[in-house]
Amino acid sequence: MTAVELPAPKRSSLDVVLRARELGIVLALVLLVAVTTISNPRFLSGQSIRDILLNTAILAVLAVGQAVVVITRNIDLSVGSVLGLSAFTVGTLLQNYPGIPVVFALLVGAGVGAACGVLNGVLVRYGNVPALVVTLGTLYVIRGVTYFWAGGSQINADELPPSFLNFGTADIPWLVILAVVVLVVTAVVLRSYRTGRELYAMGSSPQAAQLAGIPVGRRTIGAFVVSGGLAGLAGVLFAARFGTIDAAAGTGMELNVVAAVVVGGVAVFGGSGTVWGAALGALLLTTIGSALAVLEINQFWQQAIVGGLILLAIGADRLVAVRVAAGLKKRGSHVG
Amino acid sequence: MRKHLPVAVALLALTACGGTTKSSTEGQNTAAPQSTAGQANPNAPLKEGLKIAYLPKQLNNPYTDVEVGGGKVAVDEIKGAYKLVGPNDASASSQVSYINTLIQQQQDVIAVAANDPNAVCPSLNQARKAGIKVITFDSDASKTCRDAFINQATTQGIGESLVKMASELAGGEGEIAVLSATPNATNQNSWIEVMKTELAKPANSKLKLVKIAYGNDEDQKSFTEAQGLLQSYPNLKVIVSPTTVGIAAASRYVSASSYKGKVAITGLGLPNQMRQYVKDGTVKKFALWNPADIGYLAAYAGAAMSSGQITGAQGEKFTAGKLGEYTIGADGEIVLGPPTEFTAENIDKFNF
Amino acid sequence: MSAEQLTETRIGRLANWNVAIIAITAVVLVIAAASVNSFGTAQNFGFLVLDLLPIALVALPMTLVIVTGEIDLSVASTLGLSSAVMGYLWNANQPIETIIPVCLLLGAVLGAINGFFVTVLGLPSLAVTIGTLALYRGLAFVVLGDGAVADFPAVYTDWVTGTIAGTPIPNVLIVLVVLAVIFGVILHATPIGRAVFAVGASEQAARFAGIRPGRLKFWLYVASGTIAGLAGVLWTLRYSSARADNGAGLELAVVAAVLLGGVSIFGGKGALPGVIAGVVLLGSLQNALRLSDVSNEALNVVTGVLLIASVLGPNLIRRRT
Amino acid sequence: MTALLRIRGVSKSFGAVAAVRDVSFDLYAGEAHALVGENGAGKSTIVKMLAGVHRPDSGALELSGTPLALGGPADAKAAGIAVIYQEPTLFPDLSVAENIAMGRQPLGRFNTIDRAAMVSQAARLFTRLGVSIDPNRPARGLSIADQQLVEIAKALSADARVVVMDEPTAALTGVEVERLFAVARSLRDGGAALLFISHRFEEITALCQRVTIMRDGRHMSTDLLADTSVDEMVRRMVGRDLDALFPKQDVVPGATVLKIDGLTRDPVFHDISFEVRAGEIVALAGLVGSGRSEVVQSIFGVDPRDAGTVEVAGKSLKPGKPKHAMAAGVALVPEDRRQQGLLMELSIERNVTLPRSRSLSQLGFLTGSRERRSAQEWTERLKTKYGRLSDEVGTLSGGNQQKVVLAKWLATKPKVLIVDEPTRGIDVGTKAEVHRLMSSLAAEGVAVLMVSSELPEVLGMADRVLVMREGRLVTELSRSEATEEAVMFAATGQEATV
Repeated sequence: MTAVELPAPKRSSLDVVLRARELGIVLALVLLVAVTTISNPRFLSGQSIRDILLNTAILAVLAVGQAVVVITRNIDLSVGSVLGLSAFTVGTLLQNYPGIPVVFALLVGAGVGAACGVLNGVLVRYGNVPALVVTLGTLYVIRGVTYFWAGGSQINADELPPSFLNFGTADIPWLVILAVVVLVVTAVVLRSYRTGRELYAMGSSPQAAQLAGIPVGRRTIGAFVVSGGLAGLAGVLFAARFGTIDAAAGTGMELNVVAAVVVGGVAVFGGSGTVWGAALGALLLTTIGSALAVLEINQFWQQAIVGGLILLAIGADRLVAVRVAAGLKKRGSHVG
Repeated sequence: MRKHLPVAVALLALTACGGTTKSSTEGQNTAAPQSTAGQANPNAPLKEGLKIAYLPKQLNNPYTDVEVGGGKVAVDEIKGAYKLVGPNDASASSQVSYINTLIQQQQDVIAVAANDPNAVCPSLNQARKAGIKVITFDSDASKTCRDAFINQATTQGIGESLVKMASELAGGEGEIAVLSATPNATNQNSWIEVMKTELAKPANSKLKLVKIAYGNDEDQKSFTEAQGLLQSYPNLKVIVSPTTVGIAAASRYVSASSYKGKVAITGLGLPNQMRQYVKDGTVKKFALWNPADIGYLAAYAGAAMSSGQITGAQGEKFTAGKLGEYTIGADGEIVLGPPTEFTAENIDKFNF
Repeated sequence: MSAEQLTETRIGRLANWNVAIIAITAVVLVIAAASVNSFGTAQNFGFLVLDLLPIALVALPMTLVIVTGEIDLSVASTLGLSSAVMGYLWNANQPIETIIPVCLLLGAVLGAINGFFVTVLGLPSLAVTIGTLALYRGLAFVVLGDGAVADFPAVYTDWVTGTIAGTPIPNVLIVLVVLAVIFGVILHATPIGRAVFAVGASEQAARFAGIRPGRLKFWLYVASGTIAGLAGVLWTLRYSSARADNGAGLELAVVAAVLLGGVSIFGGKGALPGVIAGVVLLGSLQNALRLSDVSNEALNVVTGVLLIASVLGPNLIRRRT
Repeated sequence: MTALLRIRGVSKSFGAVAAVRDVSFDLYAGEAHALVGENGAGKSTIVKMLAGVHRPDSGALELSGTPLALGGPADAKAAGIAVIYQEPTLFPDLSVAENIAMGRQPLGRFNTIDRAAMVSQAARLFTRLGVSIDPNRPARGLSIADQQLVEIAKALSADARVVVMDEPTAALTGVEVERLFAVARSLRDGGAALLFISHRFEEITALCQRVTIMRDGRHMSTDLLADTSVDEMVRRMVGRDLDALFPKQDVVPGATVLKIDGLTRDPVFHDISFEVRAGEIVALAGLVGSGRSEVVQSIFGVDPRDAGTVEVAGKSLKPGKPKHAMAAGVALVPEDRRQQGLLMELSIERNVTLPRSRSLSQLGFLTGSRERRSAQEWTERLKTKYGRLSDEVGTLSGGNQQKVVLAKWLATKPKVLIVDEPTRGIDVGTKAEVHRLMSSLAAEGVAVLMVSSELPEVLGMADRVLVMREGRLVTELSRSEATEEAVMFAATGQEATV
């Protein structure tokens, strides 16, 4: 083997790749906003930006939770149903006790979601059932439970306390602030805490994680609890934002969430990607939706574009990975 | 299994030339069972114990709840057995399964609001073959597969009323947009057609319909669509939403946005849902018939037909409890009556 | 293939769940027929078959795809796009005899696109088919918008909803049975089927035995797309209504039915009779519950619980022994 | 001197197979202890017990005189036991620095990970090891040797009191081995107890003070290295004479059956040319990673080739088409039984008949009965022990699994049989059976190409030995020329380090 001495680069090659990945989404986003704004300057108006951010907030919170699970090489398809259950729980609670402070509502929602997360996590971990199957099952079960409970009833905006609705629609965009807080906290934990790094390790190589003494079981359940809890939180945000809650709230949302995560560069087989990417993915998808309406492109294209984006994202990721792998192989490292 | 080689499957025979096309079959598909061939006997008594089932577009819709609520009142009045079934999504295919179930359960009357005028047809005709009377309400199915249609108001009347309200709110000129339900909702489209005709008249020449958006009768979608309309059309003066879900979502969006006071919302809505927005000034006026009366009338029409009082032919008359006497119009249509306009002054008188 | 035959060939542990699900299905059918009014009628049988037809059809190739360790979540969207194109062409005054093959071909092409991404580019099928799920459904809306196309020729729609003359057997049941036999024979009694199981058990070991996993999977995706295209045609004719949203969400029911039928999501294990039993179980439960005026919601819960139990149960039993 | 770690009468069974039976020995601080035994002797099971992966069925571990119950790998780590596995267990997506520090990352403010410290820690470790691996690069794409070094850095960073090395040198070059030994010595002299597993006696004598020998899961002996000899160790390991083990019959070679010319696959191997004649057993020797397995996989067609030709009985094989090779009469018993040779979850029957599913079919259909009969016949011929043909092949012992793989390929009636590590991880008895089988196949006129890392096997079985080094064929030795030293010399490119 030929000995090549390379000066250690300052910036980690790993980080560069990841940065480039997120930069790609940012570029796409900038391009999209630029094109749309040229055709209709009001797209960049305060109200419009506000609307996009408010709509992104809910999807972003879900995407952050999903990213945590996907990083561990699992998936949580039940988030849409969890969102519905949480929204209806909180809605019913507020309907009956309008005096409840918003913070308490948020906690209740997150708690409901976390309980669902425990269920998912325990089944995945101790039942040894693949996450796809478990969460597909709980997608049905949790939705069914919500329908049972809600029946045909709908909670309308006028039945909810104004303080709560204000939380969703006030001048201060609480939803966005909350989403950003969730994002930053999760990002920091994932990047700079041992627990976070263990999640990446588990996703990168489950066997090695086991051998490295990482408490894989606890972390798996933990990841599902985070995903569930955030889905529950998103349910409260949903209730505050839309004011109308029925048993169908959040139906089909799981697809958008997974799309946001995948577009955001989180590998479906775990171990890589960041919640920043996932949140950017959510922002991009939401912005596309708004831009299409503004550009007067038939809104039917939206779904097709989302699908195309997913394929593009995973295809590009694969190409980059192949390139990087080839590059790294060539950089044989040790001295003869 | 060893000796059973796969059998060659002829999927569907391909004719060598000149296949079956839409134009070649035009008019062939209208054959419908004439289940109402019998003679009407106006004096026949209303049967008791009739099994009357309601199949709305979807459950969990407040408007629907009010409609079928009226139906239940009527069914109780005539001592029938009331039943409510329906899908959780407004899809045609799931309605078909429910119709099939109702056939199996041998109902006497099915009152249905069709999600797709054609998709439910074969099943409804099967029901009619089985002797079940089919009354459509709210959203009609094809004429060939139901016995009567309870029309909430004449299409013409609603279309005119929508344009009139929009014109008043816009001050006679400016851009208006429509936020509808789904693009294939029969009732929505016929109202919009009338609106277009009305807008073409010289009196309304300064009103410009810039866009028809579709919120699919989903709260969140309608909300987002309202947002999109206001972004795309800065000079928009009025959003007309002839659907209860759409008008509520649009009002909620506008009431909490910077557009409040600048853009007017009107259309067809439920007083209970709209009260808040009427009181906070987002909405000046909107209209609706009483949805409970639709369900109520459907029960009486179904019962009358099942009892042999009417067959669905034009000109037949029957009495619908507290609503009084109705006459069947052309194509089996029964018109409920004119819509009511709701404003801040009168809204507290209504509770539905 | 009968249950006895399966136990006879003893496909390991798998046979147990396979037999169990068939037994459960039989028990449910008997109980439903005995206790639910008009469940056992000929007409209801027809409705039942029509209701479960699309799920059953799509589940056939899906079984093979999942046995190879992959998944195809785009089937319901393929069905929708096939239906939308069918409506579009019908509106464009094309003869239905041309439209139907075109829709099947379209399904094959859509399947080939999935196959290309999965086998040639080597991308994870879960992500690929979630992407095409959105893409194909989106294209369906682009083709047909939110509208519906009706008035398909009565000869065809009547055939789909009709029964074999003089019997209560629905015409479409023939299509289903023929295809089920074909797929069953392919999976359980041909070298292709052996290769399917081998690839699912270990792709690498299969390659070392001279099998080309990529090519095999590619053609399975084509098959999956074609059958989904056919399901789109039959769906359209049954409801006499071509719509872009036809079959939305069906993929989850199909995957649930396949897993319920004892197919391992990791590949390598499964049998077609079990899958058919899974489809029939879900369909008849839904039908019977509806006839008993139990809400749809109950079915959601039952489906979800059954799905998890179908994997959890054997796991727990294995752990104990 | 008191023992740092005592292994006291541990046993472990997997199903019906007893992997380790009542084994006891002690590790001392400041001492390197060799654990030797044939493949399948139970060494890896001992390693996994120390790693906390397996819990002994009976017996116990003691650390510094106190009982040590390892509930999992985390406990072993906490107890100061570091394990370096044969196959490195890194996280491919994480950086090298992070791989080293996982679970022990240096913390800064608010208990966040101090990345700079983590990277410089890794850099220091690499300096100590004398290698330059960029601590920031991802572990994905590292060569096996580099991965091994990262593993060692991991153990160093943990300041482990007990370091277990499971064949760490298998894939290393001489220079790398030297460096590793320097590190190991400094660890040992720093007071750590080393458990060193290797097949290379010269390495053992260079590093270790004490040696424990295992055979068939049992403890044979523990001695000071000074009190024993290599001959004695081999005798205890094998338990019988070498000649009895490798009964190659003398056969007069026939016509050339397999002809390889200029076979190249960048960057794995280059310009490989050789022939195998009917009745011959040709061994392909060399270190792990020298490209032997890749060559035979390329011949068979599961791997592509960039240049060169492969001819079987005069017919040229298309590249990348195993089916074509199979049709021409080539069979490959691959290196990795669990991943490549068998479908562990499928039945014995399916495994045996898989390559022949087409020829066993009638009119394209398989009914099962012909497959069953054929599987029955071939498993019986190879004296395979199993419960039922429908049992999962994964439930069989290693030796019987290997017999299933052999049955699977012998049933194809090959002209060329390629076997890659045919006796890895199987018991001694089966090993002899496999050798006898190969010998009799050669006698029947089959051309046999064997890849093996076990020198005695190579020397005992082969008519000719081809030696590969770093992707090239460096020498060819006849049976009489082939000695352990000659092969090792050619494989490493230098005199053995004794």
